Amino acid sequence: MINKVVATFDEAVADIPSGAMIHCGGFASPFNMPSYLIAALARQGASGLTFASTSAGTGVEIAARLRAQMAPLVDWPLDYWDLGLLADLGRMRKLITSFPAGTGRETVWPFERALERGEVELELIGQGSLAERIRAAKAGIAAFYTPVGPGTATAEGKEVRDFGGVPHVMETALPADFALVRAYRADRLGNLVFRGPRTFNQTMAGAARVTIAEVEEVVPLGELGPEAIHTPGVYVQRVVVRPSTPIPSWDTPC
Amino acid sequence: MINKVVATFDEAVADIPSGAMIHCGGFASPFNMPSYLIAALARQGASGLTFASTSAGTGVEIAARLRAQMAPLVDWPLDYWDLGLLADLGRMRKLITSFPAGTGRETVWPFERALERGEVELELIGQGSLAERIRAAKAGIAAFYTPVGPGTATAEGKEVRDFGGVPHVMETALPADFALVRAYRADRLGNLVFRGPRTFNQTMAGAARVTIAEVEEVVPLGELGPEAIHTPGVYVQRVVVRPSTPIPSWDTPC
Amino acid sequence: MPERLDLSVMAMVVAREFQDGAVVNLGIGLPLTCASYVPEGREVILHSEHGLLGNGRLAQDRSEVDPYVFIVGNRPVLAAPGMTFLSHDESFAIVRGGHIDITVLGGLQVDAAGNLANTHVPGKIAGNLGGAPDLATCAKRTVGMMYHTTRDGEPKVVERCTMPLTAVACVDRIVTDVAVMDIEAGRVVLREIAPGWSVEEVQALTGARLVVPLDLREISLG
Amino acid sequence: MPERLDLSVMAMVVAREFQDGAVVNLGIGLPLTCASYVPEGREVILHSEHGLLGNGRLAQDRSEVDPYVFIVGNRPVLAAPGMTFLSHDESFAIVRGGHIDITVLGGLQVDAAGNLANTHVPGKIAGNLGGAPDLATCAKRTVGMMYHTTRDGEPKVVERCTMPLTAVACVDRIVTDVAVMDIEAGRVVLREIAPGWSVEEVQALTGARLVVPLDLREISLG
Repeated sequence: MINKVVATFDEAVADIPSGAMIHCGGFASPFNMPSYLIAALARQGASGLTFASTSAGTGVEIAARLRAQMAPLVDWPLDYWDLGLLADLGRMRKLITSFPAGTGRETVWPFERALERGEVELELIGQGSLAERIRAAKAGIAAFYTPVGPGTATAEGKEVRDFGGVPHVMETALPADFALVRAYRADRLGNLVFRGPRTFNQTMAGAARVTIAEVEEVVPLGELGPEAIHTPGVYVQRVVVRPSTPIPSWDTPC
Repeated sequence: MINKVVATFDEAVADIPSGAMIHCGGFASPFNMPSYLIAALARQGASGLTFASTSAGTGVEIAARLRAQMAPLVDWPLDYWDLGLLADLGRMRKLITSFPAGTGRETVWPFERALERGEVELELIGQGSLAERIRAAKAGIAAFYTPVGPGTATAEGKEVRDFGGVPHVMETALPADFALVRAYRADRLGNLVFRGPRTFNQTMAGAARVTIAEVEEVVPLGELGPEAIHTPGVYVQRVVVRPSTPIPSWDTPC
Repeated sequence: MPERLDLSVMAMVVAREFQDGAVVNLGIGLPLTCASYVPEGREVILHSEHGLLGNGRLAQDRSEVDPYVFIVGNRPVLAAPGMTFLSHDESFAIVRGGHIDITVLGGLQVDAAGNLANTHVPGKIAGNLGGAPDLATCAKRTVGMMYHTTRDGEPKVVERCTMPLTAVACVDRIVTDVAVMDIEAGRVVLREIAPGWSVEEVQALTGARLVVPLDLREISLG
Repeated sequence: MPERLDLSVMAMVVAREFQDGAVVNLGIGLPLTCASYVPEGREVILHSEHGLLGNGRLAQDRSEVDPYVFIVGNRPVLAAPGMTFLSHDESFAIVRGGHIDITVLGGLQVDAAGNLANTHVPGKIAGNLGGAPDLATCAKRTVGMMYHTTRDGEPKVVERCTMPLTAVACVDRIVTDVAVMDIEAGRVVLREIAPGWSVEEVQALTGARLVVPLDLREISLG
């Protein structure tokens, strides 16, 4: 019997080695970030990691500031962690992203500081090409031509070719060893349903050798329904359920 | 106010000119074919058409035979028409497909006869590359490299290039002027929900300049739900509702 | 100098051209304001890069917030009937595939060739691209919305961008707090001018030579 | 000649290697039969090209038919818990992306290089590719399932295919009504042989030279 549900976050990320290439989903909301997987990876200690992610992440301090700012509207979760945590801990070797920096001069993200210290490498790429490169990895496409990028730094070192009189950049697939994604519900086959904008969470699920999904709950098989499933279980290797009561510190085993 | 719902099938296809390039969805079931759109196009009279479709279609006679064969299990709809009808009527100039022929020597489809008479051109391509070429058109990708095809007739005249020691064929986007697709439900924005395997119906919606969706019903805005919508309305230009009582002849205006 | 336009007026000037049924993407910063000024009686589909189509206005208080419905910039918005959620790849299939009618983007520099630079934050080690390269390149129409000059008074409309480019030859129109300009055949054409401003005053704040057509008009929202 | 294996036995021989949790695509024709012979206690996810994952068995009568749940070949099947519907492009993203563990495909010819020809129907002006090129090329494992010879007695396992190729160097194993053969380094290795058959008798029906290893076994389902 297939059962992709793993008991703990620590178990789910236990075999991620130092030097791994990792996709990390989530964007634009604290409620779609695979925070517990990120925290577990921080506890686990792997280093020299390369990440692909929309954004470099705010880190713990700035998240606390955002929590205060957002308080009139929404309770920013106490169990929110993003890649900023791993940048702060010095676990990143390289980041492939579209948003490496906080907006505004006064908001300096942990990744920016690591970049200034020369500890990490940045590969800057627009969100569309990043998304398509990851989708290409999932879909077995080695490379593709996009009209986005010619004449900009993104095209440097890449083939540029005309199609219909329009220059296109050749971008290559960006696979990963592991993908950390967050969904709403799952079943034991690894079928996923998302809530809200699906961001890179849906894009990355299936683009890595091992996709690990952090979910609110696992429901009995059949409950999600064939029309409602957003990501089929064939793309997902492990599922792990978020604690029902938030654990507010990233270094607490769970 | 946006309202993409068109009153009749005849109106929905009225502006398709002779010589147009058309995507036509549906496959493997009589219940997912955009039959009324095909019938309306047959009535409208446009000729010299190029189609991209999974299959060349059985045509009216063989559909009647299938109806008899399937009778113990399912009532094959009396209002089923596929591209075989247009091949029979001599409206096709070219077909880009993975299934040009009936299986078995005794099942000869209208397209096969048209091909024997030298009236039509065939571009044979596997379903995966056909689907990806159409998705590329929808997604603004000019061309892509797939590992499928090298060493076979599909690769003839196409660039073959190595990625990671594996030969890949460069396939180009396949856009269309019109796409004829079938869905289950729609709203006035053109948002679509499918029922059952979505075949090329979902793939083609958005890959043409004008996508026309044939649906069972149009529901009030908001009823489909943001998580349930399979194809967003930005991909769809026209929606037309199937008659509640089947019209069993293709040449009846509706 | 005469008075510059308010952000709300700038947003109205941009939003004037949102047709009924238009699919519109608004960048972070000034452009987001345009959502509140869609002309009466027109229905516009908003697109947000992370996988949201057709949302409603910004949430005003806690009672309106659904924690799952955010737009870029951590801003909760209202659900709207017909709204759709998407993946990032599908969201950019929509952008790259030419399904966005208008994108409004902030700019650090726009030049006479329609090149857009909006990546680099001065004083920062790295700039953000976000979804701007795809939006600017592939939307049917790209409007740059920005203040006419930097805080230090430097022109942002220039002959040739000096900052890293986001996308080339992509901007169709520039709306600032002083003027409306169209990029046409490698030239900056002054279309509309803020009330009280002279062509000379606008030119003095502009790094590119302005072409002044006979039908130059005063900005009006009537 | 000794008796050839039944289709059901062939299907059991193929299905033996479906591991628990395997994602399996079965081609039209003989391979579809394998769905009925998944070994007891193993859960297999069936994939069908037009956008279906995880369906149940074929419907037996009208009461079981849902007109929206068909597999390729117009055959209604039962829904199963966890089943998922997909688009054609997503369905082939799964195939091309290497997410299919085993595909079982019919063959007109398979050769010693593992090339597969299953397109051309003799006497027809055009052959069907279907999804076979993608499946044969990209599944982790490709099994050719076919009768050992044509109706006219011609060998289908050959040194070099003469018919149009569906995909090159893709077949890992061939299961026929006479033998189980593996393609290894450009050679056809005879792994198992039907009860009562001698190597010489199998070789006589085979167009490629068979390599006979020391551990050649009789086909057994135990």
